[in-house]
Amino acid sequence: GGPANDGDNTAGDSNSRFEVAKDVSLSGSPTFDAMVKRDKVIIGVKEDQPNLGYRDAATGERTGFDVEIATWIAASLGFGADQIEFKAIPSVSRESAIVNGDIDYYVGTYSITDARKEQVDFAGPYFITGQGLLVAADNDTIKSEKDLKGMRVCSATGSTPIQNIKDNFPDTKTVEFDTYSQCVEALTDGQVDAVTTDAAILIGYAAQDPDNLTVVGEPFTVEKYGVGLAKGDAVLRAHINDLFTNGNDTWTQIYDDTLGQSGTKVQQPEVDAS
Amino acid sequence: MASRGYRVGMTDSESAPGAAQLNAFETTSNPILADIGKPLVVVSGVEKFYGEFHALKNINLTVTKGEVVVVIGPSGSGKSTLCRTINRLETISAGEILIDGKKLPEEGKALATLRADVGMVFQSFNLFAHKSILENVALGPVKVRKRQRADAEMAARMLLDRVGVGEQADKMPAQLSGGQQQRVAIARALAMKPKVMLFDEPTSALDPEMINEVLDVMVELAAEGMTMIVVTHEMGFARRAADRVVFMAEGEIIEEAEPEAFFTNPQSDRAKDFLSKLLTN
Amino acid sequence: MASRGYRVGMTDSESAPGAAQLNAFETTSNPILADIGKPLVVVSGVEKFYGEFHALKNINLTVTKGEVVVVIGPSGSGKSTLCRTINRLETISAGEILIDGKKLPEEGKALATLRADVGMVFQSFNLFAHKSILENVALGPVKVRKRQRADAEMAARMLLDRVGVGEQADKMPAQLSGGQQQRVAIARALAMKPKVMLFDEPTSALDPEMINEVLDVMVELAAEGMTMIVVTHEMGFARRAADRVVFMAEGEIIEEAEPEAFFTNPQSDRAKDFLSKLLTN
Amino acid sequence: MDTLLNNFDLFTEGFKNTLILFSFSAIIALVLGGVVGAFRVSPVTSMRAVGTFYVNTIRNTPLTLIMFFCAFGYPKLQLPEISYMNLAIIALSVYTATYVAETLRSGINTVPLGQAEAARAIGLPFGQTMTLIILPQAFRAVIPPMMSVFIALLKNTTVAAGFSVMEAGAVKNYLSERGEPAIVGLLWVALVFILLVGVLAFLQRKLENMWKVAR
Amino acid sequence: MTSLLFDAPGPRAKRLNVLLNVVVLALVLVALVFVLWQFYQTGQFESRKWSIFTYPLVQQSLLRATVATLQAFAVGAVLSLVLGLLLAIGRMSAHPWVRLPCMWVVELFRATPLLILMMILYYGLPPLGFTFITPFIAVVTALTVYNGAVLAEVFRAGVESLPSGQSEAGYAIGLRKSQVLSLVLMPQAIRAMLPVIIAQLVVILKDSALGFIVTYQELLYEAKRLGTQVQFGSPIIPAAIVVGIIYVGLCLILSGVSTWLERRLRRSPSSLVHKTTQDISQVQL
Ligand SMILES: Nc1ncnc2c1ncn2[C@@H]1O[C@H](COP(=O)(O)OP(=O)(O)OP(=O)(O)O)[C@@H](O)[C@H]1O
Ligand SMILES: Nc1ncnc2c1ncn2[C@@H]1O[C@H](COP(=O)(O)OP(=O)(O)OP(=O)(O)O)[C@@H](O)[C@H]1O
Ligand SMILES: [Mg+2]
Ligand SMILES: [Mg+2]
Repeated sequence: GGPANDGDNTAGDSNSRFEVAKDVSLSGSPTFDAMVKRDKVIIGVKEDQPNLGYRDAATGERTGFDVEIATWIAASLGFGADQIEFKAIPSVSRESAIVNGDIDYYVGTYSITDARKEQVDFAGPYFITGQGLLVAADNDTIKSEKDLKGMRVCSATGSTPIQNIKDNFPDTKTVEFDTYSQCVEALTDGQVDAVTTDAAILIGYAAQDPDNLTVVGEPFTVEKYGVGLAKGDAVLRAHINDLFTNGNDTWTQIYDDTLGQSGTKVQQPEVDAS
Repeated sequence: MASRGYRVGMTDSESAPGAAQLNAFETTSNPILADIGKPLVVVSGVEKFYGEFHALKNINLTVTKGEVVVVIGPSGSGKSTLCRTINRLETISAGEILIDGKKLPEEGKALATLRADVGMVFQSFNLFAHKSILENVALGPVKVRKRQRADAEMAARMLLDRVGVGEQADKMPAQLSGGQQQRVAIARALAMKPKVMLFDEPTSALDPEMINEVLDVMVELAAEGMTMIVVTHEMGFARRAADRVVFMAEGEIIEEAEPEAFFTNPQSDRAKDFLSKLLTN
Repeated sequence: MASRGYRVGMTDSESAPGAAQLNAFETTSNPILADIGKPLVVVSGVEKFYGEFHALKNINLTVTKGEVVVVIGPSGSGKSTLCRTINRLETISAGEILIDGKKLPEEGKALATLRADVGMVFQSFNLFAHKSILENVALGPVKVRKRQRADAEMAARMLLDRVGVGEQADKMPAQLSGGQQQRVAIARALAMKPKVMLFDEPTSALDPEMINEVLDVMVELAAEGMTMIVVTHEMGFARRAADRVVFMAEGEIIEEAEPEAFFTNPQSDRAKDFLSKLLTN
Repeated sequence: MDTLLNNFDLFTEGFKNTLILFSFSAIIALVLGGVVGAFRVSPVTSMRAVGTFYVNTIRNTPLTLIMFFCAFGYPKLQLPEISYMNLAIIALSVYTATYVAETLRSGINTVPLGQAEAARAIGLPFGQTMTLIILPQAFRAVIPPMMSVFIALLKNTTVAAGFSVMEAGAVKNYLSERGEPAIVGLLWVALVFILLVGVLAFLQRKLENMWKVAR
Repeated sequence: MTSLLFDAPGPRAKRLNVLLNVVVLALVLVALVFVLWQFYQTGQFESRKWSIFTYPLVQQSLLRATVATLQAFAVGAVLSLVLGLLLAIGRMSAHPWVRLPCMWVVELFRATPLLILMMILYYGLPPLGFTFITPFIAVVTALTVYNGAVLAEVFRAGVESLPSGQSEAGYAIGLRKSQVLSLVLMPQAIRAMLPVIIAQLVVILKDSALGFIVTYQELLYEAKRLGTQVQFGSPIIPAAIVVGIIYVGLCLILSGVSTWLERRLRRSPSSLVHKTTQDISQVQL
């Protein structure tokens, strides 16, 4: 990794809930071999998405649904919380971080798409959501995606939602930053009219600043979140898929502790083993 | 550092501010001889400091109309500094300088006007590199003296002819030899019809064969009655054209004398030493 | 542009490549006088073009051991160019140059070795600005002659003493006066124990008071039997030290003669003209 | 080649914006830099101090940080709204102006002291000394280094890619959304920049030869 | 510097100067008050926005980011100097098969935007199998090749700025070409170009901030992260100010070293103080 990685280990006891597997062996997985060799797992996450992948700058604590999922996977591979190094990777460099081997796997609102499958493999999906809109609380004009004409819409560079806007809402002006938090800042500063991305992410933000931000409309696409892996590591992929499939109620517990606090009920999706 | 009121040297005459408003030098005719002998440049009690360094020490010097004064002295003795204070390219720390009876103005239009009356020729020629020879000479008359361009250029061509570079009028400075450039610089100064001309080592940047072509012009100018202050190492010129030689060392005027007297019988040890170094070969 | 085979001037003797391998000049003793008179530098049929410009035209010149040849001529006549072709700082377009019987190598180690045998003193001194005086003089012996540093520095100090700047050995070049720098440059060349010394206007960048201190060193060197080719405008030096004066104009050797004969009775019009320009003042 | 042809819209859009950024920033930087440069050589102490402070702080701040401040900091100040493109132009201009100012200043310094003295000695007042003698010569000396400043500006426009301006530097992001290999797009972008810089460098040499003051 | 353009001031000029001084100071004051007022009004001085810097973890991460910036700078600077020296020597070679490739390398890398170089390294190469490229390697490599090319030109200009007499004097005492270059020319060229070289080092330090675009977690990256912390009121401006101060401080230290060196060299007569240094300095931003 780079010399200045920001890899604080997750603090707090929320992780102790996952039982760390012993004597795991995944023969034929180069990624796993690398983890074992360095006795540490490096996980790519987001750190600016409240309730999904978030890191409190003051305390260093990482919280959120994705972080929990990532920790769960690590535990299943035999790595305890103290053997995890989290690395914040913005959307735009997810593929290169995986391809370069900077990280072992990536858990961070990573939608499974065919274009990305050219470069990386996905385990999962482990969550299904859809594209939504975040606007200022006092915004009366934008009620759903149908009102986007002529509006300035912000999303992360290289993300699926921004591509969707460009392809299907051609009259909309797009603004791109490499993290969603910058988009949310731009929204509060009035530089853009709406932020679009997966509703799950937007809900996280709205919950942080309910006086100024609100999520409008119904999700208008389907996004399946997967775990990003190095292309060709079928063994690791199968292992994670098994974990998701046979995890009993772990998934539900994770959800209830994080995103579920917003009140929305969601079922764990079926993994796509193909 | 006020002037302390005593004098060194022999020219102790205080300036007699005159009404002489005529140009001392007309390029086409000889100077008005009537004014000869009136003080034109009067330097009195001048001190100059560069920070701590005392570059000019109580300098007193009077140059009368039509006089040719040669200033010599070792390197660093303040010759250039003296020369440059006379048209205020350097300010002075104390003392007074009068040109044609008027105190050297401190700034603005008055200073510019005075400078136009004091021609200056530099060691390194300093022709305006981006203007042709003709433009170099005509620039002052047009911009400062407000003459018609056509007139000024005509006059400039005549001056260039006179100093022997008429052929080169349309070239750029860099295309001329050093000797030619220096003659243009003289023409440029003359074009302003100055009352006095200052020369600061005008030949020391020149190749030996070119020295004489410049000195010849200067000798001729002296013969025509131009008032001149010349810093130079050319003893031949001093002998042929100077009315007086001023010897400086370490910021002071050590000795003043007629050229023959000075060269054959210097009074001070420093002058003797300096001359012996110069003349052995 | 092959050499056309005819000669101008008086030294027509073809080089007789000699076995003289002794250094013509030992810094501590007088030169071996036995070799005196053998041709040391033979320039024959040399042509030099700068693009279209014909800078040297069929130059033929032989300098024998112990001889002092002064080259004079107007600016741009090719004096420096000739000087510089002799140690191949300039390449030649045609003709041949022999040093001590050997053809001037074209490149590489052989050329470097030859250059070490030909001392050169430049108008602008060209001391290595980042090295002390002592290092300037010792550099060549250590790096080229592969002598021990201690030995080389000892020898360097002796040479510096000889040219009168022994006190300055540990200063940097910029701290010295021009005259002192030029004497160091001479010492630097001598430190290589050269067979012949080239001087390209060694005094023309100097203040007048310093010219003599350099010329004195050169006169002494000449008296000790060093073979020298000197481009200079110092007629005094030519008279006192030269065995022969070579007059160049427009890239050609116009005239060669003994100094007295040349100065009192030049043959060509161009030499007459040139001398008259130099000597009038 | 396919990458280029299939996504020609992206490349043209990207380079169009690059050129917009470049030309507006160049003009503003020239004006602003001229003012700062004049401050830097002014005889008035406080003007010199202001000029020096501006140059020293901005020159020692990464362009990326200046853009960061413009794109994210400025909107927080509740001043009139400015688009990201214009904010990028402001950042580039503010940054480049310091180099313009320094280039002008050293251009003036290349004019030998004697030129101003000779002008004064024939009685030209300050204004004419500047306009007739110093500036025309400084102007010629300034052209080559000024072109270098503009070449650098051209390359620096790519930094705006990180701040929501769709210019050449951002083409790669759009390409990877379309599933194109990054390297091919990036190499094309690099190639176009090399060509553009080549054109500017050629112009620089042309102007240099045309304007050179022989001394 | 000013003596060139302006006559020594007389009494009237001095009065005018005083007046202008007053006017300029007043204008600066007004501008300053306006900016501070605007900051104040929009809550930029609220303690909530600044309190984030009181947490040890935040301070540590700022420190770590500073170290990351300095690391990229230090490694990039050393490698650029080495590469620059090699390329400069190559470009001055007499052999065309050395000179031409060096020339092309220099010209190509100088013409490519640094950001594009970084992107090529970090986003372009890994899919082709160069998987060892970390953000650090990408940043340092890009800084090295770009600034190496620029420095090569600086060294060359330094050598060319030397009076031709220096090399001629070297040849005249029998030094070989390589000896002339290493003993006479390069030492002087480096001295002569020292201000430009250090200015280029400042550029390397500044350009390391581009690293955030390839996720190298240096100072600017940190500023962005801290600036979007909602629970501290999104202290973007405070973060930019803090990081800006760190950058300006680091660059000023470097520039200070340069001025100090320059002054030392000027005082010691060992250097030719070349007036031309500034003219030949290729401005690189
Ligand atoms: N601008 C300056 N600042 C500081 N000292 C100066 C300045 N100009 C000249 N001096 C010093 O003043 C002294 C006199 O200088 P000046 O140029 O008048 O001497 P000079 O007699 O003309 O010498 P030279 O024959 O070398 O031209 C010298 O010691 C010089 O170093
Ligand atoms: N590198 C060059 N390229 C083109 N022309 C040159 C070059 N060097 C010298 N010349 C020309 O060759 C001619 C002879 O030059 P050289 O320097 O040998 O003259 P010189 O007799 O030494 O003159 P000076 O007394 O001025 O030193 C001159 O006309 C000069 O312009
Ligand atoms: Mg002087
Ligand atoms: Mg010569």
